[in-house]
Amino acid sequence: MNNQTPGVKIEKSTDILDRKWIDINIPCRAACPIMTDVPGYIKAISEGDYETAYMINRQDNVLPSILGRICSRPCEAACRHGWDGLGDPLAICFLKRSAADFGLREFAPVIKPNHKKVCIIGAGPAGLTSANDLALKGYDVTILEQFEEAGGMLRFGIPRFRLPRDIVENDIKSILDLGVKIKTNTRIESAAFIKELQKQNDAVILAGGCMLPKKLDIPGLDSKGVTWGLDFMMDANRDRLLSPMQKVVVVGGGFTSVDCTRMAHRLGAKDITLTFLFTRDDMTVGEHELDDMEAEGIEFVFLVSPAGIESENGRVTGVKFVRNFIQKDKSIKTIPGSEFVIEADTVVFAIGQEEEKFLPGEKLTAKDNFFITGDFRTGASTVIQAAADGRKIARQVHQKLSNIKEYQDVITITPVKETGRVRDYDFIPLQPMDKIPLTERSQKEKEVDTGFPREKSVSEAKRCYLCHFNFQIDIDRCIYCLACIDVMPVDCIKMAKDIHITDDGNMYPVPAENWEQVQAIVIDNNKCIRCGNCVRACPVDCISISQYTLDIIEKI
Amino acid sequence: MNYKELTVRFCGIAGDGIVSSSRIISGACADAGLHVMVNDIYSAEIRGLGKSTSTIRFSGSKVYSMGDGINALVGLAQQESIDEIEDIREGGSVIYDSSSPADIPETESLASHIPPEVNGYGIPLKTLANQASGSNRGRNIVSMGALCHLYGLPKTIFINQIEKIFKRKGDKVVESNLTAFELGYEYCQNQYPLNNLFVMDKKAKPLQIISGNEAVAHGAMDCGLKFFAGYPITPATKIMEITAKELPKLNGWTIQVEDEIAAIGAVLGASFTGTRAMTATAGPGLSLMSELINLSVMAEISAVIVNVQRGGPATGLPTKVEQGDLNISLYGGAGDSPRVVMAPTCSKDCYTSIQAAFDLAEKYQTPVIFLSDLFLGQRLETDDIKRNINYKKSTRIKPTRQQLKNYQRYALTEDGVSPLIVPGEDGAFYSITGLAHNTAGNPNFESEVHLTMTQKRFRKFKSMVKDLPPVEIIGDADADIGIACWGSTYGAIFEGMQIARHNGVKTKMIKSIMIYPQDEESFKTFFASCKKIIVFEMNFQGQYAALLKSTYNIKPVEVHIPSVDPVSPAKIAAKIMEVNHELTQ
Amino acid sequence: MNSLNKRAVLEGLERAKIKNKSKWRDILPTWCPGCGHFTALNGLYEAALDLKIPEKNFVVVSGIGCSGRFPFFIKGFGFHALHGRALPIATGIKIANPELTVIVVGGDGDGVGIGGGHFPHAVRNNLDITYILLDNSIYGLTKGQVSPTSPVGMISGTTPYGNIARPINPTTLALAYGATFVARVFSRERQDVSDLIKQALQHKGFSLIHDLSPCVEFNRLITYKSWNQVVGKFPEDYKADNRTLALQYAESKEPVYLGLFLKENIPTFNDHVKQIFKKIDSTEKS
Amino acid sequence: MKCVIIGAGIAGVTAAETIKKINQDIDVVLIGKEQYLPYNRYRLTDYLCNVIDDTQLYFTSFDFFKKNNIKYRNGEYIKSINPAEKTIKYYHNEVMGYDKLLIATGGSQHLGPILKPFSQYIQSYYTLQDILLLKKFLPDIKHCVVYGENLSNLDLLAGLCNLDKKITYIIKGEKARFPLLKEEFEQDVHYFLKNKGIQCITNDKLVNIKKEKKKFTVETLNQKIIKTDIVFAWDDSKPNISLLEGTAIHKKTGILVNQYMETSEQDIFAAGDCAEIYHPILKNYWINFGWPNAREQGEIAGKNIAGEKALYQIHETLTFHLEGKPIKARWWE
Repeated sequence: MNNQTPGVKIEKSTDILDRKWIDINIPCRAACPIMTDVPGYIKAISEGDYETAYMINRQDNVLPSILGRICSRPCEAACRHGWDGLGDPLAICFLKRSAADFGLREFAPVIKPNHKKVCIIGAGPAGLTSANDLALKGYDVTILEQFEEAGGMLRFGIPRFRLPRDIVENDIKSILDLGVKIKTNTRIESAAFIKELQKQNDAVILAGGCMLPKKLDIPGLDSKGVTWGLDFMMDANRDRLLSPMQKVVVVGGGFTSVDCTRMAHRLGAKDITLTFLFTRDDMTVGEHELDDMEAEGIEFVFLVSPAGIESENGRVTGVKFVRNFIQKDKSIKTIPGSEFVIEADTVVFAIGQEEEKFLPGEKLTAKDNFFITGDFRTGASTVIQAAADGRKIARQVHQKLSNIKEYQDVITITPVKETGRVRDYDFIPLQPMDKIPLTERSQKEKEVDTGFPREKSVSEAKRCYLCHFNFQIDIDRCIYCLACIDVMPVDCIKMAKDIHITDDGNMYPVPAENWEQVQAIVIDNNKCIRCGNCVRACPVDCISISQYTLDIIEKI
Repeated sequence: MNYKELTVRFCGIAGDGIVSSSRIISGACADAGLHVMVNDIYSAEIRGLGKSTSTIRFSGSKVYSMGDGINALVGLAQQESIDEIEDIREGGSVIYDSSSPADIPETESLASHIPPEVNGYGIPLKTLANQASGSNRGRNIVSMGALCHLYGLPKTIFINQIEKIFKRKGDKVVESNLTAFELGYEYCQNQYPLNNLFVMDKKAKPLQIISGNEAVAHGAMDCGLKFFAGYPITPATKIMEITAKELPKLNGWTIQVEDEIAAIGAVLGASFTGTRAMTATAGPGLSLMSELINLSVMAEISAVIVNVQRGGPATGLPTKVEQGDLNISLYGGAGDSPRVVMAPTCSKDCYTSIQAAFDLAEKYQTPVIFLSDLFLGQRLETDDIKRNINYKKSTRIKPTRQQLKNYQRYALTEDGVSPLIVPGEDGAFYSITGLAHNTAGNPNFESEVHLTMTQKRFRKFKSMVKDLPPVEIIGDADADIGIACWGSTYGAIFEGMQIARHNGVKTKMIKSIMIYPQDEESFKTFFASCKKIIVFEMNFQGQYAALLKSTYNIKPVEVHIPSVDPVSPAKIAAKIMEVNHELTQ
Repeated sequence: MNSLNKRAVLEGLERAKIKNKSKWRDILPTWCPGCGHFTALNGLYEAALDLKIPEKNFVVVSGIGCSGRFPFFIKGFGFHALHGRALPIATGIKIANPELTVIVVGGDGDGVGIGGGHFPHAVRNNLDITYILLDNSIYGLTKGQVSPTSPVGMISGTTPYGNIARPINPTTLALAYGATFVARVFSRERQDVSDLIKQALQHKGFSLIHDLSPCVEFNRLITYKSWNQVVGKFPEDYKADNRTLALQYAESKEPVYLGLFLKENIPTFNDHVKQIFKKIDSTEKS
Repeated sequence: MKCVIIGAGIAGVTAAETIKKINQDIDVVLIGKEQYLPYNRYRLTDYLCNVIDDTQLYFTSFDFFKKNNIKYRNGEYIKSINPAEKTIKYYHNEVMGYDKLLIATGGSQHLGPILKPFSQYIQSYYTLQDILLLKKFLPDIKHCVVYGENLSNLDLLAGLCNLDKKITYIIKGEKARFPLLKEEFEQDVHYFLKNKGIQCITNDKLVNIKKEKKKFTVETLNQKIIKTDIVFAWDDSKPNISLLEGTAIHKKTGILVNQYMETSEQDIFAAGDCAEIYHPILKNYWINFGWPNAREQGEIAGKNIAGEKALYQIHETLTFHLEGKPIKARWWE
């Protein structure tokens, strides 16, 4: 940080308490499967330093421009700004996109080759992340891809109006630039092929993804006009001709089903209905996407189960549904006699995907230097989870091939003087994302979200509580003068009689009931808005701000 | 002529040995079993032209005041003594220095002013003194020898007294003084016939002689005084001098501090620790102290403040008497600040009532202002004081174990007195403050709390009544004229009443050492039984009368005597007769 | 500026818990947040707890002013007296009961203003009391008027054209009066304050702690910052045993020295009293 | 027993009254978000047009609460519910315990994703507060834009017409689709709109609002630009159920209740516009909007709370007055 005093002591800590501090006090980072340093890059954006912001992202989650658009945003759900009474969570994902929009630059670290070869099967998010991480360690990485282009679900599963293709190209290119080789149109057909790969390489990683739609068993599935979510998207994305549609019913409450409805809108359908077993609250999709759907005129029908396909002459005419009743244990039960029909000429079942069961022969394991990663290992998940798994497996590969004893979490604690945040930032409203007008939403290619302009992204970044700054009072120096409590913007500093440590390592002050009990003045980092008022007010300089960053080092 | 009572006055300028003469005579008389009262009046200056007189009245029976007039004047300073001649009664005598003076005009010579009805005795005091000691000092002793002969006093008691007093100065001094005495005696013996004879009872037992200040000091020490802080001020210094000498012997201490503020401060500090502490001062000092007396009222700290009154206001008359400090003692404080005010009437009172003062102060956690005055404090008096060592009737009330659990320094009680522990004692702690506070002693400015606490402080003064020294009714119970007075004027008024009675006018008097609070019932009964009430006091305003008027709704005849000399019993009697005349008309 | 990790905070708390066990009375100090007096309050407490002075023997006397509220915040006996009159009262307390640990707390107005006349005599008597003079160079409780230690030129409510009178230096005064323990501390340094107060409490005789305790509300001239710029430490070889040298250091404006200026050991008032008692006892016996 | 009722609309007040009628010993606390006494929401337009005065607006009085010993806490609202501890938390963080809880928070106008960003430019028309404000500045207003298909919208249109305002009405479909019975809609409403001279823009949507000085510029999907003095707009009416966040109480659009008006949590009931119930005839979940329905649901809930079992039978009740003519709502076609 540029406001860091020269000559300050930077501490490296492996203390479990500090590690837990990060998990608890930086909820966004903890929620992120790949542990992106969210406050780090948001701080950089708030200072207008998009390049730093991009680099932080590039290092942590490999695909910043892509994830800046289509990430499932577990971070935003965890964001402290969205906690009770604190307003809306930060638009973290869109800020990531801003970092990529304005800070994109060549990522060309010096790589020392170690002359070990790794082959990765599948060029989806997991495979690409593994490839990136291993390439950076000096491995010679080759990716095999069954389709004509790399990207997997990124390219074929997600519609262009959400994720333009040049963005995908760019992020993939950034990985290939590290020396990763890719062989497209190469599909694993036999066990022998894998044996061969194992011979040629020091390790093989299977990142095959979940490319098969889950199917269900109701009558009439063979009618014309009934299709599966992933097939529908693949066809649409690969510009294969689809039959014209007017009334579309999509069954399912996940990302794919939402994409299908919106894609149907762009393909000219008029009446589009999304049906789901449960309620709106139970959908995994973010609120902003539901809003987009609503704006595009898509209707919702909740608490219904498909019961059959109505067809005429082999062509679908409607879907028969039955209404559901939620039981106390949150499971659902159909209500007898509540059947009804929704008219449709196209029915899309988007109820999940599963991995292809094509691994022949005996089960290969890490012992054989054979690793599995991504959705193929975990089942269908999100891009960020797949990338995280890719990274995890890459580490395992590296550990095995380079005899790493263990990975250790090291927390760098850097003292800083100012956070640069002020109380006024709390009153900046959530910056809404600009979207293209409804009239233009019939274009399949046109990205709906137009991205934050610079000033908007800076404003939004300013809202961030910068949870990675740890405010602590040195009890040995504190004179209990309450100056900090006097200037605190919210109820963030407590006169404490004790500090309670929960099982998960969270520390919080136990407020003293009266002055007699006061043992310490303690800053509640859960409530701290990092404005630094207390630091400035403290007459004896006993309040320290330190920036917590997490690194993982290899122990040989 | 035979005398049963004599009043002798020595007059001189400072340094003439006036005081020592009077001490010798009074001591001698007391040893001989005579009742003595000595009053010194001297100027504020140490040496130089300041005039000082010492009057000794002695009698075979009890003396209550300095009486009216003198029998003999010893004029050690010519010019200064002239004024004193008018006090000499018919047939009295003047002893003056007949040594050849340098150049002294007639108007300044004492002899020329002696009226026909007074006998003048010229004695070469200076010459004889030089003869005896080789210096002018000792003229007082020479004149004493002369006096001894002139009134036929027994020589031995004086010789014994001179030996006793000068013993510590060495044999030589004793000898030269004895010589001077003898020379004066002999000169007179040779020169003048024995015209007068003082008749005395040779079997009388020796009497104790004590001044009011001494009585206060000893009374206080005898009832447990352990700490005295003070600042020298006439006429209270003597008290401090005594305690300074005596307290260390009792494991106590006297400290002379930088001013009266510090004095009362230190007293409050000491009292805070549970020590019986006292200070003594005069009017100007009391003015300085009033702030901290207020604090002691508010914080409820015991303290005894002796005020030996002198003429005021401001520096006023440092060496003259006046009863002018009653108002400041009663009312001299910001806000409603009640305090106990006591006024002793004689040395015996001084001894006993200072002990009563401590009892009240300690038990009721309040300041007590003890109003002595210059006359009472300095006059020597024979009295039969029964020594009362370790007289501790009441002490501070300790909290019970139950009360200690949630100790409240200013707990509300029925009598207004909160149980008290002091620093160094286990169980609880507290802070005291001059700020308005709640029962715990913490500052509190709510009007309700303030009212409650003020009521509590005043309640003490109601519950105190049962512990007050009793009121005395003196004189004829059937008299129509009732008299009220306070402090040292009591003696003169008592004698005045006797004179009036002699002249056929019966009176009665209410004698109360307590000024505030008073046993109001007794006062009310007394005033109700009187047709006419006279209030005598030595100030211009009638401060006591004002108090009585406002408290008892009476309309007394107020007699204000803003005189700087002791009150004359004859004048008191005259006033009584006047009132009686009005009453009988 | 050091960073603090969580463990350091916890350890600090443990230390605080040991130190602060039964720390203060259940009355929240009435001072403005940030007031330097808090340091003195803490320092006094830490020192008292370190020295294991029992609460029953702990007496704090104060005058009027912001410092005057001290007695209400400590666990011990307190005497909130009148303006400037704390020293005489402490004198009485200490003479009457030498077993007590007597601490006088006063401000600059209290100590060298209205109570200035008592100061030399308290020093002169050399009673074993500790005087903590909290110097903020302003009359805070009356909302900002010049005090005896305010600099020349200071604009205040009562000196709208600037203060003409020159400031008093309490440290110098105490040295000149002959105090046997003189130290100057700065409220910013809690550890130093407690250390020196501890030393002062241990010292036999009158000890002065001159605490530069900025007023955060009314004094815009003399602040934590302004003091922080001028304060300095004694040279390492400084031995606090030379009054003349101490006076030189005390007068220094640049830097304003912090620490122990002088420490002398001479018999205290109570020592003398004890000796006199002994003497009287022996003469009475003989 | 302590019963807490959140929402002082007709459902809440009726429930409170019912409980007290059955059992005087039950403590009833009624919490209302608005500052006023409970009032007739459906008569607000009458009030705006000065057809009635404010005394006719209120359906309760302070005497009513006093007499029935109902504790009425107005101007306060609930932030969250903790069914496990049986407590509710006020916005000011006060925590209150309950034995039975009735949620009758009603519904309110809701803006969809498109209109949400412009909420500050849109005049809401729902509470007495809105009406009182409107009363102040309505005389200066000449032209109004109204958007949204809702019964209270129709009400508003009627009111504005009576006040001789020029109105532009933007309709999503080809015709205004008020949820009324078809034939009456055809005959009365259409006739009404036409006769009143309301300019109707059909097959269009409101997509943008800009503010210039005191005037608003409204943009539609078909890029029509209208200048106006005031914009009334909403997409639909939605139950106020934000207080349920963090609880496991089942909800769809509204709070799911059974025919006893019980929610999925023990001792928590819901009634009125915030409650959603499965209707076997409709074969659907349904929020039974409207004043008489709310009153009936409040009564049923009150009975159940007080211990009398009462079953809610869904039937068609809502009638709507337009120009003095009763029109039936199209709830159960």
